[in-house]
Amino acid sequence: MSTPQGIDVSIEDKRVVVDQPPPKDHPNTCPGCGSHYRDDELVRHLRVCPHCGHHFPVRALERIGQLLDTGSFVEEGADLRSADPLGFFDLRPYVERLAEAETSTGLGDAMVIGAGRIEGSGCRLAVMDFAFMGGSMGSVVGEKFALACESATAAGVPLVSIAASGGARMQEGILALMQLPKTVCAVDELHDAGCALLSVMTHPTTGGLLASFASLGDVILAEPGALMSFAGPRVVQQTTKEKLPEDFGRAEQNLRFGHIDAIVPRSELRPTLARLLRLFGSSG
Amino acid sequence: MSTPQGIDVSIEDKRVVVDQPPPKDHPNTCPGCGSHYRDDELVRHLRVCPHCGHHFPVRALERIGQLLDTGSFVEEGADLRSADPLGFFDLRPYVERLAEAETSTGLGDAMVIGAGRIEGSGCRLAVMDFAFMGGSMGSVVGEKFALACESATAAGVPLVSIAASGGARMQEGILALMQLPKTVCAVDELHDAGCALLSVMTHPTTGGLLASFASLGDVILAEPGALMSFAGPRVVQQTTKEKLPEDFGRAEQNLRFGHIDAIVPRSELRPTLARLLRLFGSSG
Amino acid sequence: MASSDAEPGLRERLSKLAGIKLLRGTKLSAELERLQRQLDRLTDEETDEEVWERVLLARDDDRPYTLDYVERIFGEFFELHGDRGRDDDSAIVAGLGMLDGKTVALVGQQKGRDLKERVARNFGMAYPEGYRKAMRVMEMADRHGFPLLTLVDTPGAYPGVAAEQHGQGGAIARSQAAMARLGVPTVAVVIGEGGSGGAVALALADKVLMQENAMYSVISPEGCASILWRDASQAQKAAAAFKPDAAHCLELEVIDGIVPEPVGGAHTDHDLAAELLREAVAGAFAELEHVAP
Amino acid sequence: MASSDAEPGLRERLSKLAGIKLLRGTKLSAELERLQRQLDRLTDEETDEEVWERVLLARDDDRPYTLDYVERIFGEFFELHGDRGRDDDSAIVAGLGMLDGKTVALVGQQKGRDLKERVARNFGMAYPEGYRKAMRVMEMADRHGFPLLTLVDTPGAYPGVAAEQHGQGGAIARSQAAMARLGVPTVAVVIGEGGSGGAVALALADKVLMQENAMYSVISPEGCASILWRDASQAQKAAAAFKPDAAHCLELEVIDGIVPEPVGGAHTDHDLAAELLREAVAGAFAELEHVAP
Ligand SMILES: [Zn+2]
Ligand SMILES: [Zn+2]
Repeated sequence: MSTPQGIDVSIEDKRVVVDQPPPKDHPNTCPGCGSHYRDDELVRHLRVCPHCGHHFPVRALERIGQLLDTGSFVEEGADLRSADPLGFFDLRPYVERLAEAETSTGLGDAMVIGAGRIEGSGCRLAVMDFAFMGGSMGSVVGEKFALACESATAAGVPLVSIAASGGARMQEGILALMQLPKTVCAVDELHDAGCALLSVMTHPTTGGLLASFASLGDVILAEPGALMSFAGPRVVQQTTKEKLPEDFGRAEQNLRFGHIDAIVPRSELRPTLARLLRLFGSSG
Repeated sequence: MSTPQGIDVSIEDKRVVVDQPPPKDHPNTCPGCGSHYRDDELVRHLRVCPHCGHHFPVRALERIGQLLDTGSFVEEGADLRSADPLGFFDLRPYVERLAEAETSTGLGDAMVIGAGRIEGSGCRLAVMDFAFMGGSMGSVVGEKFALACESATAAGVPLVSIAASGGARMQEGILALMQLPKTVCAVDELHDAGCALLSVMTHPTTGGLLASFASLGDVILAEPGALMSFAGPRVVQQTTKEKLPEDFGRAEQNLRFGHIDAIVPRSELRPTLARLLRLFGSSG
Repeated sequence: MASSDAEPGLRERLSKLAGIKLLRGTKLSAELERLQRQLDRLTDEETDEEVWERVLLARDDDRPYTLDYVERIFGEFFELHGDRGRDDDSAIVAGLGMLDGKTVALVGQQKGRDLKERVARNFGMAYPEGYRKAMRVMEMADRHGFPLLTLVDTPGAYPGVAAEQHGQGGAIARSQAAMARLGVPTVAVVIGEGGSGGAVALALADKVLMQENAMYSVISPEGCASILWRDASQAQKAAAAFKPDAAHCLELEVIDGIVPEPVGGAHTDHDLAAELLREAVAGAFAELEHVAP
Repeated sequence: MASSDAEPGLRERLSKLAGIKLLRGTKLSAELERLQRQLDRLTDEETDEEVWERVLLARDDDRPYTLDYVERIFGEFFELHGDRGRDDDSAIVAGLGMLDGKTVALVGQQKGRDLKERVARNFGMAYPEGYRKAMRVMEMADRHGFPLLTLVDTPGAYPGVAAEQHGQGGAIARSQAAMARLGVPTVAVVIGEGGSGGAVALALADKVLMQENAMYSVISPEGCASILWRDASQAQKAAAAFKPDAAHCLELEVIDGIVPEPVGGAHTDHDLAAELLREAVAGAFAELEHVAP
């Protein structure tokens, strides 16, 4: 089972974390069984290893293609871009990281939102992309999620969120933390309008994401093996000095402890969401 | 620490319970340390053993005398008496048990309700008496509790309940069970009116009492060593075959597990309730 | 939460529970006379043996359980898991189902069919975590305006050390309070054993029904016999004394109606039992729609 | 729950968080200009060293903690215990207190003073059970119309195996949602370390204040340094980069005001620090009374 790669799961940490980057496998080599695939093979299999079932990460637009009825997606809020309120500079300036991320991913930030249909049922979508700065949540992700809630409310349809994030975006400092209450309040207004949030957690959904909207779904689904923890394994390991359980923070553990409704293999995600949209659509 | 004597803690049980009555100590002999007291000594010490702190049971009217400002108590619903809807007959008829209980206790049933003041703050009181058929809750106890809620609502004051009960009264069958939802709904209406329920659990508060109004206090207090369990120790022991923890179901365990706000020695109960009445009185 | 809508129904239940009648004597209400006709289909002078037969039928190993009904009365169904705190108690199942084209929230106890499942389901005896799962789903139903159906079938809440430490009594009290506050129509059906507090935790509904051979009681016959007769083998005598069968529960106005079962009992024909249950539940919800403003 | 009353305040906070300004640039609101005057009492061009000094002051071992303020700003106080589910987490204290003759509900993190208490309080790092205790008390406050005061002082929610298994992330999310739904006036004050999610779980209030030497941050300076600089010893550089001090939080409109401390810091004079806090809190509640219809 793969482990989160270079994501900030250290939110809350005060200790030294020597961040050894994991051995660079080719992205199409399965961390579960070592099988290697051509990209078109993986796409055909929804990026799930046919041999061992390992779920590879899925980029936002490819995910939308997997889930929505063909041609039904209409993107919203595509023009939103982050500012650099703190003039943040670590080893490199934040603005430089942003520019690089936009170039390499072709996205404005780590979340894509819009309207679409699943098996004919209308919904709004908020899909995160881990490739954009580890799916970290800054003010643009927060704003886009809030817009998606408002759009769902206006249309009177459920919002489907697909989370993939290491947590809050440190480079926006306290303003990144403020995206937690902001998205929580957005869900509250969505609920006031009688609309549902269907939350899907994919690998990884950690830190500020798990501590805000992703945990507030009326129904919470997770992909097999997805890491869903507030603090990351390394931080917990260093804090507690205990050996962590094999499935620490994984979807399987979260199901056992009552935090999610179901673990849904990627191949069943579209029909499962369709069923839920029919069930939630038929109300108010 | 004393153990519950001859109370129905077998609600939920399907197994044989051979009910060996405990050795008949004189009621004024302390089960904690064996010291023996004249009755006037115990009364002067609020029926708490000066030697080991064991809390002896307190009858309803004596409890009211301990808690309320002198002369402030006005009883309500004193005329309510149980009928015998099922014509219940076990080894003896229910009506016979009722008559005997009324004669021996001088009470109409296992709860006394009324209006009073504690350190000048007005409240309503619902005090149970274990001497009346083990403080079991039948339709009269349920009705009296509901009346106490209505009276508190009308006066806009908190209701203080003092529980001492083995649970639902079997002789009233399903109608006894219905007193759980009835008293729960009464608390709900009390809360709708913005009035507080201050729930005090004394030894024992088990079965249907713990599963209804007694657990719904805005603040929940307990006397030291009070047994507060849904199923009784014997039933749990026979079901699980495990050795029970020393403080199984006791107030101390309930505090540790987050079920009550405080354990209050009897000598501090009056000032504690007075403080809570001032805090809850000052709101709407 | 807009709890006003259901309050007519709830308050009606309350007045039934008020026990004034019990204290001062009363006559049958018009509604009860209507129910009386249902009642007459049953023998209203049951012998002790007949009462005991119903106890045995209510506990029959082949009797349909909650999930047997779920797969038969709902179109689409999605099971919900977990209390969002510590556990997912499989003695209680919950989910969303499609009933006559409308989404309904379902909560019910689930016994196991074979020994393995019985153990996994803890024989339908829930821990506090099970009632917390139920409350979580009730609140979700309220938020989205889904009517709530509960199916009651438990010997009782589990009497264990951990269950007590986790707050069994408080969880049962709060589950009733949560149901009382719901603004959506609620229907509870006792489909097997309605065992004491563990059952009533899911039964504070606008309409409470019982299947013809279900039982609903303050304590098990064995428990009652062991306490009052000092001899659990007197269970039959105890059952006759406190009358846990549907006919007497209706007579005492503790329930609103009786759901007929196939001749010989629900276990003889699960499909027919489910169809009779579906009709009764749909009818109860329809009546509540009319009550609500 | 009548959550409409507080919504003006809440929505106001929301629009502040909306970050539109951040995305498109804006000018100071009239309210901010008022706050600006407060801000000017602080140096608004702080050096990295000054920022770091505030971090050290925020963590000072002698700094007053929640209970130090409780005993000084409240008349009568009654502490409430337990989450009514599984535990009583002493890293979070809750209770009812009398403030200017009015009952106020209090929730706050509590660090320990000596080593023994620090361990007992888990250094102010709560488990999910702590946030569940907080939510239970918030709901009670809402039911009785008690204004809610939260005092925030934690390095963060506890990062442990059990804490994760018990749902740390979900508990923090739900605690924020519970605060958002409250119909009573809410005031949050960061009195020491406002560490990330564990802090914001108690800080979604109508008015959010910070003490002059408190810090409020998305991650600890050490954590940030270890990730971005790959070297925790660069904490001072990290702190300077993400600016966790009150002055910058006010500048960024993340908070509504700054509570002055005694010269040299709150730890130099607990009584004076408490008096300054009491005045600020009373003032904030008074303003909210005017907002509410
Ligand atoms: Zn593989
Ligand atoms: Zn003694």
